[in-house]
Amino acid sequence: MQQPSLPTDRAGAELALGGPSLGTRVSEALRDPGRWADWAALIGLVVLVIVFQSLNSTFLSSTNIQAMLVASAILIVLSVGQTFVIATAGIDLSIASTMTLAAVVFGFAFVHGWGLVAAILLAICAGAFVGILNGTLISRGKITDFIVTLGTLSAASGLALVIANGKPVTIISEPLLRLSTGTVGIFGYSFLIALAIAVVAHVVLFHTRFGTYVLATGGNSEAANASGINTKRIKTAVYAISGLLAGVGAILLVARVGAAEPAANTSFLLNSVAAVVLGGVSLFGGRATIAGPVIGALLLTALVNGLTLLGVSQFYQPLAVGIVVVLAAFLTRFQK
Amino acid sequence: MQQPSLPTDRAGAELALGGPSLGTRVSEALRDPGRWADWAALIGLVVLVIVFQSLNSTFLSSTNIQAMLVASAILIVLSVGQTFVIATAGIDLSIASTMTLAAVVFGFAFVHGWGLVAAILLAICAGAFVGILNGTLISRGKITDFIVTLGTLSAASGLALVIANGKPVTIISEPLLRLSTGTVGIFGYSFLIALAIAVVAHVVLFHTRFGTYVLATGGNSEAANASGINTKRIKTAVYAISGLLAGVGAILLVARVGAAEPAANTSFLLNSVAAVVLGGVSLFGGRATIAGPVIGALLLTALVNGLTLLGVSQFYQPLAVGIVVVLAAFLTRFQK
Amino acid sequence: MSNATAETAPLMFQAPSDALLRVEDVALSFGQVRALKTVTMHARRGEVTAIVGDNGAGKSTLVRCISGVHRPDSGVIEFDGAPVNFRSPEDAREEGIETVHQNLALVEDLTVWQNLFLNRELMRGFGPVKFLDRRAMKREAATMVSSLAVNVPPVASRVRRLSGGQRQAVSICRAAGFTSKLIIMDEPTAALGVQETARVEELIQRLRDEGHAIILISHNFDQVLRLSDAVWVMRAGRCVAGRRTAEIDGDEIVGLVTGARPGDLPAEKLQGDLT
Amino acid sequence: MSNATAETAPLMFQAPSDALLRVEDVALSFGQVRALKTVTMHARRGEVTAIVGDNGAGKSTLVRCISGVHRPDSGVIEFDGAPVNFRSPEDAREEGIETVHQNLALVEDLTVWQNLFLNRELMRGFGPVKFLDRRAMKREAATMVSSLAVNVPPVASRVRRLSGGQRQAVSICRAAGFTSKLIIMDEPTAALGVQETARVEELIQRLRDEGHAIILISHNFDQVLRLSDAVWVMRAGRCVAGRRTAEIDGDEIVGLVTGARPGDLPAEKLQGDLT
Amino acid sequence: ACGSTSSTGSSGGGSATDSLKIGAVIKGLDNPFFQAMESGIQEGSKTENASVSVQAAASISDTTGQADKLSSMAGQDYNCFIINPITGTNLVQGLAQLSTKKVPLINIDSPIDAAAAKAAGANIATYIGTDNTAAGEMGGAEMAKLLPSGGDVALIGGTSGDVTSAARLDGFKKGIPANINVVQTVAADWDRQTALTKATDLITAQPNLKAFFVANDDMGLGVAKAIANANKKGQIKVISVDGIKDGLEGVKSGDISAVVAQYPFVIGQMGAEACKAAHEGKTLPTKVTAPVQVVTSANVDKALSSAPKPAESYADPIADLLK
Ligand SMILES: Nc1ncnc2c1ncn2[C@@H]1O[C@H](COP(=O)(O)OP(=O)(O)OP(=O)(O)O)[C@@H](O)[C@H]1O
Ligand SMILES: Nc1ncnc2c1ncn2[C@@H]1O[C@H](COP(=O)(O)OP(=O)(O)OP(=O)(O)O)[C@@H](O)[C@H]1O
Ligand SMILES: [Mg+2]
Ligand SMILES: [Mg+2]
Repeated sequence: MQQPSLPTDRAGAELALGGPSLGTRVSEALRDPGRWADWAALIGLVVLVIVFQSLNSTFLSSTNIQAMLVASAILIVLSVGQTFVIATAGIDLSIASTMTLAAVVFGFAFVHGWGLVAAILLAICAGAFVGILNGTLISRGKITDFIVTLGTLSAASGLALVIANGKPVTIISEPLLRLSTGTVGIFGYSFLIALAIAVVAHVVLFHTRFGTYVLATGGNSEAANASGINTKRIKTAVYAISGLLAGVGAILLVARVGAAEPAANTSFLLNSVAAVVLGGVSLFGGRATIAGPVIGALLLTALVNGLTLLGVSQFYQPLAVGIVVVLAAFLTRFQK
Repeated sequence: MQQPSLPTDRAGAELALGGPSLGTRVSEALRDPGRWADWAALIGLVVLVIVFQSLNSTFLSSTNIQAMLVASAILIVLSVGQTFVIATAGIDLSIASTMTLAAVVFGFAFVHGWGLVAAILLAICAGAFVGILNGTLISRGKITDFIVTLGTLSAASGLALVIANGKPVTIISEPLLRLSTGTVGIFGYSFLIALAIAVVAHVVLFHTRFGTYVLATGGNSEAANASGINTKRIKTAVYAISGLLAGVGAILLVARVGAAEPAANTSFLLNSVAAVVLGGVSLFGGRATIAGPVIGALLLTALVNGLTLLGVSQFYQPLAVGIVVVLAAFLTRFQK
Repeated sequence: MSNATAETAPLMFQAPSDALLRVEDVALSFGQVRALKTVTMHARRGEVTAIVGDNGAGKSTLVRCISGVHRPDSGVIEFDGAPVNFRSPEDAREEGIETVHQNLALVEDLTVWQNLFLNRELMRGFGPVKFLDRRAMKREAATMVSSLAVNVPPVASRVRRLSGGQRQAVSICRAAGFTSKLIIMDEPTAALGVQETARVEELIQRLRDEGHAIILISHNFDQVLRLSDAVWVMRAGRCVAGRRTAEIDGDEIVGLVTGARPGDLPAEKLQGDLT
Repeated sequence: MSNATAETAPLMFQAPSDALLRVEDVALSFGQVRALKTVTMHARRGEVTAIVGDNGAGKSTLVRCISGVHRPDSGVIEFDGAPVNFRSPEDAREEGIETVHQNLALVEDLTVWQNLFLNRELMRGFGPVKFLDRRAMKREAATMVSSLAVNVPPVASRVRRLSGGQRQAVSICRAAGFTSKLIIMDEPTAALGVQETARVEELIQRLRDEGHAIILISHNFDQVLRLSDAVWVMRAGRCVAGRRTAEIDGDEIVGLVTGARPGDLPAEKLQGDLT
Repeated sequence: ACGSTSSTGSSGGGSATDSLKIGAVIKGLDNPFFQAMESGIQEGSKTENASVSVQAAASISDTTGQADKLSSMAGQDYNCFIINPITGTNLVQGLAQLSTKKVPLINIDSPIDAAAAKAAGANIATYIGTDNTAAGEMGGAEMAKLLPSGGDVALIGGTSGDVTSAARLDGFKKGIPANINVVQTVAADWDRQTALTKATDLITAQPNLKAFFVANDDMGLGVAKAIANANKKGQIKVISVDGIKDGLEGVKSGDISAVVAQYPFVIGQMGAEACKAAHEGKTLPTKVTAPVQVVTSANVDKALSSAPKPAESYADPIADLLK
C-alpha cells in the first residue's frame, strides 16, 4: 500500500509525452475488440477512398483532395466542439445556430467598422457566450441538455435574423480571402486551423486534468462528484468550448462564402453529431477520442464529394449517403 | 417467502383497471419530487394559455382551439411513436423522413389507382417497413441507433425523391378532405385519431407485458436480458411502432396539405423529440409517460399559434419559441 | 466415472451419473485476460454446491457461462443429461436455470414489484385480451419481500431508492420465485445484515429440501461449511479442488484458496498456464 | 460531556471534547421515507468507530450526510471542532473526509489508474504548462493495487471489466491514498475474499495507528469486534445504542440490531416514530 | 361544421369606410427574396385605414407550419388574405376555412393548385406572380446568348424535391437550345456554403464545364466564389434567378453573368393593392403577370438604381384600378 500522503505533482522527471510508444498503443488497441468501434470511421474512409478512386481517377487528384480538406474544415471544428459535449453525455443541438449567430455578429461588427481582429474576437465571444448560457442553464438550472440546446437553437437563429435583419452581408476582406484560399502544399489554411484545433483538443482531453474530469463526468457524474470534481463547472466548460468553436467555425464560414448570412445551417448540426458518433464516441458519454470525430468529418465530406464527382443524381444522393453511413458503421461488425 | 412456483396468470379476479384510484395516484405523484418533471409540459401549457389569452382574447375562441388541436395531430402521433423509442434509450431520427416516404408511397399508390384504403395501408406498411429496418439494424446489427436512423433519415428521403421523381402529387380525395376538416364539436377528426392512438399507446405501455419490457429494456438492457426478455425483439418492435405511426402521420399529413410531397419536413423531427422531452421522458430511457409527450406536442403547437395570433414578427418568433421552450422546462425547478 | 475411485480420487473426477449440471474443460478469454482456463465441476439435485475462491478467480465468469450470459470459448456444459449451448440467458432460463447475479441484475427505474415479476407478470384477461394485473402483483410482491427483508421497502418504490441490502433481498426473491431446477446465487448475502442472512440461509435450505440444485458462491467460509454439501475451489481461472463439505474444514479451504495447498489438478492440466 | 457519567450513561451521551466528528439529531427524509429520524453519534481520532444495523437501517444515508452527498433536513454535524454544512462532496473532501461508498463510486469507463488518481492526478510540467504524468500514475497505481488485491487487474484496464472484489479493492486504494482526517468505509469487505479482507483489515489498523479516524460499516460482527474501538447500533433511522467495543459482545450487538434489546434511547427521543 | 363565422369585422367585400385588415402568409424567412416581398406588402398597404400582419413559414420546406399559420389567422377578423403557398396544395385546409367567410383571397408568387382550391371550395380572387418555369426559360434563353457555340452546363437546385427549384430548373431546360448540354444536376439546399462546395466538386468532375444555372441568387454567389477559387472567373458563366440586391451586385462585379430578376417587392406591393382594390369593391383581373427581367452587365446599373422595382416600365393593372 502507498503512503496515504501522495505527491500531487512531480517535476518533469520523464519528458516523453504520453507513456507507452505509439506502436504499443496501436497494437493494444487492435487486440481489444471493444475498441474496434473507434476505428469504424477510419476503415469506412479508407474503403470509400478506394471505391471512389477506382471509379473516378480525379478523386485523389491534388486539386480534389485540397478541395475536400478545405470543405471539411468547418465540420471538423464543430465536431471537435461537439465531442467535448458528447463526452459528458450531453448534446449541443445549438451548435449550428450558434455558428450562424456568430457569423452574423461578425458581419455586423465588420460593416460597422470594428476592424477584422475585433470583429473576429467579438464573433468568438458571441459563440462562447451562447455556450456558457447553455452550460449554465444545464448545470445550474438542471434542465435537460436536449431542451436547453433546442431552445438556444431556436433563440440563436432568431437573434441572428434580428441582428442581420434577415439579409446577408457581403464581407470583402483581403486576409479572410487568403484564409479561405491560401494553401501550404495541398493543405488549405482553414484545414490547417481545424487540424491545429483538433491537436490541441486531443492534448486537452487526454493530457490534462480537465480532460480526465470531462470523461469522468460523462462516465459517472455521481462518482465524479463524489470524488470532489465540480461536475457543474465541467458541464458549463464543455458547452463553452463548443460555443467557442462554433464561433471559430463562423469565421471559417464567413471567409469561405464571403458573406455573413443568417441562414440556418441545419445540416451542420446533424453532420457534427454524425461525425462524432461515426468516430466511435458513445452518445452515453465517458469515452471519447478526437481522431475519430475528425475522421468521421472527413468521411462525410469525402462521401458527398465522391458522389458528386461520380455524377450520382441529386435524387439518389441522399439514398447513397444514408446507405454508406450505415455501412460505415456496419463495417466494424465484421472486424471482430 | 412465496412458493417457488407462482401462478403466471390469474383469471380476472379484479376487473377494475389499473389498481389504485386516479386520485391516489395523482397525490402520490405530487408527493414524489422526482415526478414533478413529468408535469413540466402541463404547467408550461397552462401558463402559456393564460398569457396568450390575456393578450389576445381570440386565443381561446372555439375556432382557434379547434385549429390548434388539428394542427397538433400529426405531431402528437409522431411524438407517441418517438416516446416508445426513447423509452428504450434509443432515438428515431428518421421519423420525419419516414413520414415523407410513406406520404410519397401513398401518393404513388393513389394516383396509380390503388384506391384510398389500399393506398393508406400501403403507406402505413412502408412506414412500418422502415421502422423494422431500423430496429433490425440496431438490435441485430448492433449499430448505434443514432447512426442507423441518421442513415435511414437520408435514405428514406432519397427514396421518397426517387419514387416521386422529385415532384409533389396533388391528392384530391373527398374522404381525406373530410378527415382534415371534419369535426365532432371542437375536436377535428385528425385530432381524435391522434388522441385514440395516444390512449392505446398508454394502455400498451402501462398495462401490457410488452410495455413493461420496453421500460425494462430502456432502464437496464443487461438486466432485462438476464431476466430472459428478448431485448432485441423489443428494440425492433419499438422502431416498428415508430415507423408505423410515422405512416399514420403521413396520411394525416397528406390529408392536411392535400398533396404527397417528397420534400422533407425536417421540423417534425426535432419537434417530436422536443415534445417527448418536454413531456418529462428521459432520453436515457427506462421512464416514460404518454400523457407528457402529448401535452408537450400541444404546448409546442399552442406556442407557435399564439405567437402568430399576437402578430409577433417572423424574425422574433424563433427567438420567442426558444425562450419559451427553455422557460417551460425551467418552470418545474421552482415547484420543488 | 465409477464410484470405486470415490475414496481415493477427489470429488472433481467423479462426475456422478445423477449430476444435474456438468461443466467440463470450459475456457473463456476476454481479449488478453484468460478469465477461465479450464474449469471442470458439477452440481447435483437436492444439494447445495459451493464455489469459493479469491477475488478475480473466475467464479462469476463461470456462473455467467452456465447461465447463458457468456458463451465459453471451448468445453462442454451438460445440463439435465444433455449438452447445452445457451445463446442467451433466456435459453438458460427456459431450461430451468435461475441466477442471482453478483451485480444484481435489477432494473433501477422499475418498481420493486415490477422487478420481482419481470418476465413472469401476472395477467388478467378480458377474453383473449390480457392486461397486467398490477394490483395482484403488488400484493404478492409485498408478501414475498417481507418474508426476506426486515426493513421492508414499499413495493411501489423504484429500486433506485433501495439500500444495498434491500436490493439484494429483491434479487433473491426474484430468483426463488421461479420454478427452476438449478438456482445459482453469486454472493447472495454479501450485502445482507445478520437477520436477513439467516432468512436467506433458511430459504436456501428449504429450496434444497424441495429438490432443487443450488450453486452458492460465497466468501464466507463459515456459511459454506454450514450450508453446502460439496465445495469447489477456484484459483486463477481453474477449479483446483472439489470436496464433499463433510470431508473438509475451514483451514483446508483457506489453504486451497490461497494456494498454500496445491489442489488436485494433475500436472498436464496446468500446462496451459505457461502461455 | 463530563466523564463522570461515563460509567453509568452509555457511550452515545458522552460526546467527548476530542471527538473529530460529532453528529447531533440529524434527520433526513426522502419524500415519505424517513431514512434518518434523529441520529446522534461521534467518532474520535485514532480510533475505528463501527456502525452496525439491519439493511435499510440508514447507515449509508448517514454516511452520505457526513460526506456531503445529502444535506440533512435538520440537526448539526460538527467536524474538527466546528459545525459544518457541506454543500457537496467536494466540500467534505476539502475538510479531510474521504469515503468509500457502498455503491463504489468508480467511473466504469475510466481505467483503474485514472480512477485511483481521479481529482489528484500527478502532473508534470513544462514551466507553467502542466500535463498528466500518465506513466508515473500507472506505475504507482500498479503498486497500490497489488498491495491489496491478489489477482491484480491490469491498471490500464477499464473498471467495467473488473470482478466485484477487484472493484472494491480499487475503491479502498483510492480512499486510503488521500491524506484525510476521517476515512469512512461503507461495507468495504463485503465483496472481498479472505486474503483481500485480511489485507484491508491490516490497512485499517495501519491507518488508525497513523492517527486517522475511521468509520467502518459492516455486517460482519466478528470483524467489528476485531477491529473497532467503539460501536454504534442503528435501527430504523436512529442510533439506538453506542458502546466501547471492549464492553460489548456479539450477542449484545445482535440483540441491539434486531431490537431484542431495546437500546438506550430515552423515551422522548422516540416520540417522532408515531407520526 | 367549421368556419362558424367569428364575431365581428368580417364583412366580405366591405364598404370603403371599413378599416382594411390584411393578413398575409408568405414562404421563406431567412431568404432576402421573401423579405423583399414582405417590404412590398407593407409598402402597398400604407394607407390611413389599412393594417397588415405578415406571417411566414419557418423555412422554405415548412409546409405544415405554413398551414398552421394560415389556420390560426383564418380564425381572426382579417378581411383580405395575401397568400404565397409553399406548394400548390399545402394551404388547402386553411382555404377551406376561409371559403365560408367570403373574404378576398389574393394568391401571389406560387400558384394555388386549381383543383385543390376547388375541392376546398375556395374562390381565388386573383393570381399575381411570375411563373417560375417562365423565369427558368428566360434563363435558358440568356444562356444560349452567353454560349453561342453551346457546351456543358450544370444545374444547381435548392432542396431536393422543392417545387420552386424544380420549376426554375425545368424552365431552364426548356429554354436552352440543343447545343447546350445539361451534364449534371445537384441540390444545394438553398445554401450558399453548400452551393460553393458542390460547385467546387462539379468543376473538378466536369473539366469541360462552360456554365452553371443556379436556382437562386444566394447559391449563385456561392457558385461564383467556387469559380473564383478555381481561377476560372470568366471562363465559367453563372446565371441565377431571383434578383435580390446582392445578386445584382454580383452581376455588376462580373461574378455572375446574368440574373433573372423576379421583383418580389412588386409582387408583394401588387398583392396589397389588390386587397385595397377588392375592399373598394373593384373587380380584380383573374391573373396579373408580374414583371420579370434579365439583368446583365449591360443593364445592371439601371437595375440597381431602380431596385427593388424593375428598371423598365411594366403593366400594373391593379394600380390602374386604384386610380
Ligand atoms: N467482461 C470482461 N472483460 C474483461 N475481463 C473480464 C470481464 N469479466 C471478468 N473479467 C476478468 O476475469 C477475471 C475473473 O473475474 P470474475 O468476475 O469471474 O471473478 P470472481 O471470481 O467472480 O471475483 P469476485 O469474488 O471478486 O467476484 C477478473 O480478472 C476480471 O478482471
Ligand atoms: N435516495 C433515496 N430515496 C428514497 N429513499 C431512500 C433513498 N436512499 C435511501 N432510501 C431509503 O432509506 C432507507 C435507509 O437506506 P440506507 O441505504 O441508508 O440503508 P443501510 O443502512 O445502508 O442498509 P444496507 O445495509 O442494506 O446498505 C431505506 O429504506 C432506503 O429505501
Ligand atoms: Mg464475482
Ligand atoms: Mg448501506
